[in-house]
Amino acid sequence: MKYAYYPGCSMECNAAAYEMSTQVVARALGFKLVEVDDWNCCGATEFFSQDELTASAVVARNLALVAPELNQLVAPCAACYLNLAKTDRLMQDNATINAKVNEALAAGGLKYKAGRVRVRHLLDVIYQDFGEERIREKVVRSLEGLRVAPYYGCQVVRPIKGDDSTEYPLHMDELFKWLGAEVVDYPVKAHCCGGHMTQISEPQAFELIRRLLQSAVDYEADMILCMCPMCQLNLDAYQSRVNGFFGTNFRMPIVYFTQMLGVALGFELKELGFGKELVSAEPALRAKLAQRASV
Amino acid sequence: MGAHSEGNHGSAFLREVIADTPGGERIVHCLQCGSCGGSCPSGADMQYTPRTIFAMINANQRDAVLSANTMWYCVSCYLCMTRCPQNIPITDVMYALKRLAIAEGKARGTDAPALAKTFTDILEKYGRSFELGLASRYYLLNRPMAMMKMGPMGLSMFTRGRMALLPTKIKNLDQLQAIIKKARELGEAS
Amino acid sequence: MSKAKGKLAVYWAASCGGCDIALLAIDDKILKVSEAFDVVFWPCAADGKVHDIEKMADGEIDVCLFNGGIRTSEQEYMAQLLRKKSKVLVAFGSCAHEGCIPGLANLNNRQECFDTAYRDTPSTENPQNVRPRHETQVPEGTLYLPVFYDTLKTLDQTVPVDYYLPGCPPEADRIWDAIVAILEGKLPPPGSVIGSDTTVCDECPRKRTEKKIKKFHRTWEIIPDPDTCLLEQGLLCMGIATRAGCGALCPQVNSPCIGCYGPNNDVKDHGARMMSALASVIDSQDPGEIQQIIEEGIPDPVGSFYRFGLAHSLLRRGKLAADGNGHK
Amino acid sequence: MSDETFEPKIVGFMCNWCSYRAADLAGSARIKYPPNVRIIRVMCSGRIDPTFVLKALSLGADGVMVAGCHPGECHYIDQNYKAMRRFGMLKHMLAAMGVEAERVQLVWASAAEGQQLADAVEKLVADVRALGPLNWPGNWNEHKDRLEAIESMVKEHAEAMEVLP
Amino acid sequence: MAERVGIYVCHCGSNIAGTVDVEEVARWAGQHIKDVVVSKDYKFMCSSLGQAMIEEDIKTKGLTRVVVAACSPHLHEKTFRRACANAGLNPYLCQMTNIREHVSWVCTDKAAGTEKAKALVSASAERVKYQRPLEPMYVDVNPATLVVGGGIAGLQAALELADAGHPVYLVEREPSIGGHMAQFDKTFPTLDCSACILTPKMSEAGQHENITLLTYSELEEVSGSVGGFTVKIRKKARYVDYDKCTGCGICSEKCPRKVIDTVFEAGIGERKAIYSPFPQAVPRIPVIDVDSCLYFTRGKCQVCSKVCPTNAIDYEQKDELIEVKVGNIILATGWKLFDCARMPQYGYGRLANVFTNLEFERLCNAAGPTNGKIVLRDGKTEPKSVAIIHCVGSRDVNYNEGCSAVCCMAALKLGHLVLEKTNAEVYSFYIDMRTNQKMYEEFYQRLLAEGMHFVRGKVAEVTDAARNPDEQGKLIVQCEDTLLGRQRRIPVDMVVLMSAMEPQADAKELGLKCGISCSMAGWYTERHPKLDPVATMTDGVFVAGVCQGAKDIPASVAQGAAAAARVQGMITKGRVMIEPIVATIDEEGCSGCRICNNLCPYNAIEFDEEKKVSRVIAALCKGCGTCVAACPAGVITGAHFNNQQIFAEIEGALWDAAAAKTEEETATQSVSA
Repeated sequence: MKYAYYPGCSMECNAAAYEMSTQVVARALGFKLVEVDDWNCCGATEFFSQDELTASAVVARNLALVAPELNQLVAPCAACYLNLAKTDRLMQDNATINAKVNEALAAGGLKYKAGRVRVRHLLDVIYQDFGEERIREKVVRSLEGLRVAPYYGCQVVRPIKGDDSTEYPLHMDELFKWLGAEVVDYPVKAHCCGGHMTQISEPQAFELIRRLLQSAVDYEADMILCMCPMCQLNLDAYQSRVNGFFGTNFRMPIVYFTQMLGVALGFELKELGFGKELVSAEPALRAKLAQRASV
Repeated sequence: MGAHSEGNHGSAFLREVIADTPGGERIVHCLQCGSCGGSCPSGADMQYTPRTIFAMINANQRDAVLSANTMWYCVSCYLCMTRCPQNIPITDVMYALKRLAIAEGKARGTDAPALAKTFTDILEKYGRSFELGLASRYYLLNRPMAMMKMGPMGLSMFTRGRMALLPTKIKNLDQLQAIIKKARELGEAS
Repeated sequence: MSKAKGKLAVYWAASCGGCDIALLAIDDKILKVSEAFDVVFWPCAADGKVHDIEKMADGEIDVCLFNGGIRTSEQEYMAQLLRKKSKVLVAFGSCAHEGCIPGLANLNNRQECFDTAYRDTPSTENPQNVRPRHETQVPEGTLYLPVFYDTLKTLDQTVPVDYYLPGCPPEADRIWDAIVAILEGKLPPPGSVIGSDTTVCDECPRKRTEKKIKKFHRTWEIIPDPDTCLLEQGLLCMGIATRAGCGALCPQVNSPCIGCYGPNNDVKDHGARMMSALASVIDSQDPGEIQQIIEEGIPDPVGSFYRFGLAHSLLRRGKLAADGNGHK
Repeated sequence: MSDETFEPKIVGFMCNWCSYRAADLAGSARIKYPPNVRIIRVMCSGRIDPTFVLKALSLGADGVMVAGCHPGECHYIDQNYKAMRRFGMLKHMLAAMGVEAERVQLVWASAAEGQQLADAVEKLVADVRALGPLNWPGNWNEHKDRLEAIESMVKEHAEAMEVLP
Repeated sequence: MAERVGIYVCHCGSNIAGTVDVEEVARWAGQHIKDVVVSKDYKFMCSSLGQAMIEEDIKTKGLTRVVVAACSPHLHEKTFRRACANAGLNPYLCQMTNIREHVSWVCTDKAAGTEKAKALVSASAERVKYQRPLEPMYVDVNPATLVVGGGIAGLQAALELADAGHPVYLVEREPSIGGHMAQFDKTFPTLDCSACILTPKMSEAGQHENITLLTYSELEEVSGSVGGFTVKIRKKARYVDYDKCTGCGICSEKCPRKVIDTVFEAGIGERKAIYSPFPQAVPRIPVIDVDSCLYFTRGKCQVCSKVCPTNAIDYEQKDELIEVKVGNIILATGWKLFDCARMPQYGYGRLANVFTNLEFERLCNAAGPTNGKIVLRDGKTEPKSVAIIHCVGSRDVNYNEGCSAVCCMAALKLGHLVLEKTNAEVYSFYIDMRTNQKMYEEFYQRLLAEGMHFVRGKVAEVTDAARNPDEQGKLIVQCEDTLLGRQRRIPVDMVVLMSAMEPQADAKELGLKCGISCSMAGWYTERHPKLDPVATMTDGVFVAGVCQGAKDIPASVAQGAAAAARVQGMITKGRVMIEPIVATIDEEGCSGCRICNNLCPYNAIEFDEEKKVSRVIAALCKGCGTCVAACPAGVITGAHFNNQQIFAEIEGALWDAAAAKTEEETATQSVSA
């Protein structure tokens, strides 16, 4: 299976662990991610707050650059996924915007036929296209005993309705059940991580982060699994500041779902980018996996 | 198409917002149920809840709406939008209001426009986002004091190889800039 | 048959010539025809000249069997001439009756027909891009060719017609039935099609049940069951909407009817009838799926439903861009 | 090619129970819509034969509306699905004949949807207006040189006959 | 011989004449339309003078066809047909043209309106020449009636008819009649006990000499038409002999197998494998649920058979198909509850103490699983606070766009019961409070006085994610209090979801069997929403109760009675007229291709295997014309809507376009001369 791949800016540096583990897992599952040549930033939420048409054109450049023989584009970042998918949909639904975006693209010698590329999030590809049977086959190190809290965030499950619920998504839950983990059914798994509010109103952003961490703690999770660099950054990098702000004492490791999938597939922690998280996942991993080794 | 959506009905501001939002014509169906304001993670901090904003739009309170903090507290989580019993694209309306507020210089008491501006400047210059550049430029220009608090976290990030010192530039920057230029022209023309 | 001999004319306009051959396929009965008629004009079989006809009195010919549609100014002239000189004008065969295969060129205009014939076909060698022209100057003076029309018309779109003999070509037995009717003076009211008024299904021995079609197949895609209705197997068989008379020749050899006998009496538009019937039994209630079944199964709707009747249909031809002179 | 003075002539085939009543309702509610559609009532959209549409176009209509009850709401249970299928088939054929898709439109309107019906008429009229006149019979006009050619042939034959004994 | 056409153009006061130059239309028609011998305009054609004018012209001028250009034929077609018939002209030779609803009322420009009116008059005039005389058909009405659904609406209808002396077959798919009303504790706004007012009606129906009760039965097939339907009904096997059983109940008492009752107890109570849903069930004959019965699933047990004093248990019983003949059918099939799990934000199914309103009704009901005690899912703890959430799955385009009509009042009633039976605080979260019937607003006032808390706002979510110690262990109801314009989080112990009423899952299928359709929302479509609310588009089929749209008990009872009254009218009349608009097949031309065979939803087309032709059974044909349009040989004719008539109408409607065409054709064809 072959997909066009749009890593997005975060994957280059901040979310290097996500990128590393994604590549490792992709190889192990036997699917090929062909990086879109010379892709540009998706504009995040900021560009759309300023100029919708220009933002759409900036996003559409990436769609236009997808190799003609490929018609599915995989994005690991929630914001990138949504911007790409939403722009494609907007162009399909709105003839005026479609025409203008294409006129803008033409200034760069490009064109894009709305609907040509199906934009998908990485989780969806792993969950749907590989499915339970094949993934179970590949598990060499069951995650039994580990209590994981899948965290979906917002923009992969909303507003574009896929096969999963927009309120109470289950795909990552199921994936980790296949891997043997104990999945924590906590209520805030599709609530907001604070997004870019960290830049706008810290008290507000910290409160949103606290709610997520608190709920995971209440449900006795060993770690939170992320599927978006922004969510990971907010929950991980700001965790110490949240503790400072509220006087709490969270030590909740925040890792990418691909990292833990890689663990289950038998890869070494290092190749999966462990150690890059600010709140280390190693104690939890060691405790649980060692426990099992002794059994 | 029909008399209700094409004619001169509804407040002038309502028509303006509808024209600026894809799917915006659903606004007229608002039941004032408040499931948006109830769902919003920032609901408690908003000056007006989205529902109130719709009532204000209907009442043509243009200035009050555009200088409200509501849209700047929108985190784009889309919970309100998927829960709205009338399928109003609430998050998209917030984007439209942000654009109008920036265009009219009404965005007061928030750094969000500045952040957005910094972000787009970097995008235009390099084609990719650049976190260190974004953070330092934005904080230096807008919030020098806050920069201090960010220090330790930035350092941790840096030591774990999660913060780049130099931006990545895309190869065909000319092409991107040409597209942006053309798009801006088209936007202004309409 | 001791009466004085009648006068018979046979003419061949825009058609393949198969109708002339079909007329001879009545075998030795042709001798009975020559007993009854003097053949005054039959360019394919006898050496008659147009000016001989022009010299005749109006209505002097008793019967004219006219095959072929009207595509050129010469054919139009001949149609008018033979109409004037004949008591009974018969549109003989599908071309004269409905336009037939030449009428399918009505999806294009004159220019496009020429492009195909004189430029685009693989076997064409025409470096100077020579095209037929109405007038050509030579040292000896001006030479004329007939003007080639944008639209092929049927005989009755050009001149009034008394009877129609359908088929591509008409079956020999049906031709003989018609000749007998003429000889015995037992003709139906003028304007009629001489033939049956049921459809091919009436003559088709296949077993039929209620119909539901989920997918249309092209003929090469399946090997049809020899005893079951071809349409029920998803083959686009025009038999349901096509006049009987051929004895269901094609379905009998496992090949769907292509509709050469045209529609029944009182049917205004053969293709529309077929489309309406066929679409009614598509087994889906989902617009997307319906469209898919139609578009995948019937890639050439005009060629399928109007293979023989396009020129005679309500629309008659494809749309021409209007530039005031009918040219694209 | 749109013409300022061009008033499209449109025939609307409507079912007795839903779309015709929707048109009645549009009237009772005094909803204004362009006067271009001439409505022909049939009992059910299932009665609408593609022949009717072709007949209208061949007589010079610029557009046609085919209207019935919403799918699943047919007064005759599910006959409007047959209309839906026939319309699909007709659309496919008309495209091959070069008729613009906007000229023949399928509309579902319940008896309560006067406004929707009026909107649909407005859209159809606007679409057809933008396309310009169809003038299908005009497609059958032959070149002007046709008459001259026939005349010259008659002359040629006459001259040839003079030469003969 | 040419027809003699009369054209009559109505002013309708200024209704038409205001936007259409009616004099001009009449003048033009008289001059330009072929075969028109008289063309007049008149102030009010439908007045007796207007009708008299037409009658007079038919008699004195020998008119053979009449066109009336006025309002919609749905209003006055009958009037003008009658006028023609009075003058001796077959009524089907009269055609109405709608120049009011379709022209004057929708046009703004008088010139354009006049042109459109001309085209419509021309269309009708061309068409009318091809119209043929038709004779209406009559059928006798069978006085027996089928009522489908034994809820309160169906019960009411059945009792009204039976009391009037007519036989009724009452079909109910559950083991007992009673419907949803039997599940409730109290009814609003009077708070009288639901069972107390319902059970007398149930037993009356059970004992009525004119009512044949067919419980645990379902409608299989309907054929025929108004006056004479034949209905096949499946009587599901009860495994209990109806005649031997005395309803003593020992079998259920001794049955060792308990299961969750998802129907009558809404999933919060239990029943046995052999059971009667509730003590006052009618009939009291139990049924065996074969999916849980130990004997049927494992082959052992037979306790019921052993304890039955009358030997009524019959494990060999089979489903029985019976056939009844009736003249009319009343559908009163009710509703089902919206599946609250479809809105995960309310936590139903995940959070134990979130209840549906139906579950809660059973909790409150003295005969319910908790004997009327309001307790949490654990079965013992009394809640200290209860939230009642309105509009769950209703007023929401994602689920059901419409309002369920009863939930506001039901929420007030349930709130009252909580306040009466417990010490709990009660919160009602509503969008709009709808209390618009007799004594309803007063009931709202009563609850305000009783101290129920009202929060105006649609609840965003119900969560167990506590943000502070006060919220720990509670269900937190988060919403915007729209009166305060502020987000609120209210911790409670128990949540009740006022779930939407939805059409029965098989409503559409049953509708198809009876020949009626459903609205977009899935409710049965009435003939007219205001003026004919219980009749349907299919003659002889009526609807009553919630199956026609969400409504409360008084409205359901009213509709049940109304439907019965309509049926009585039919029975008293004795025979009904059927429009002669039917299809016929010319057997000579039919080749038996069988395209038409499965196009008819009324099975009115039969295939003659011997002659290999298809044939229309006129009595079953409803005249839609679908087969006419489908016949590939063009040998099916639709009376009053045949090809010739419609072609002429198209030609007439395009008279001005056609005129333009002829000019062009004349120009190009002149060479033929």
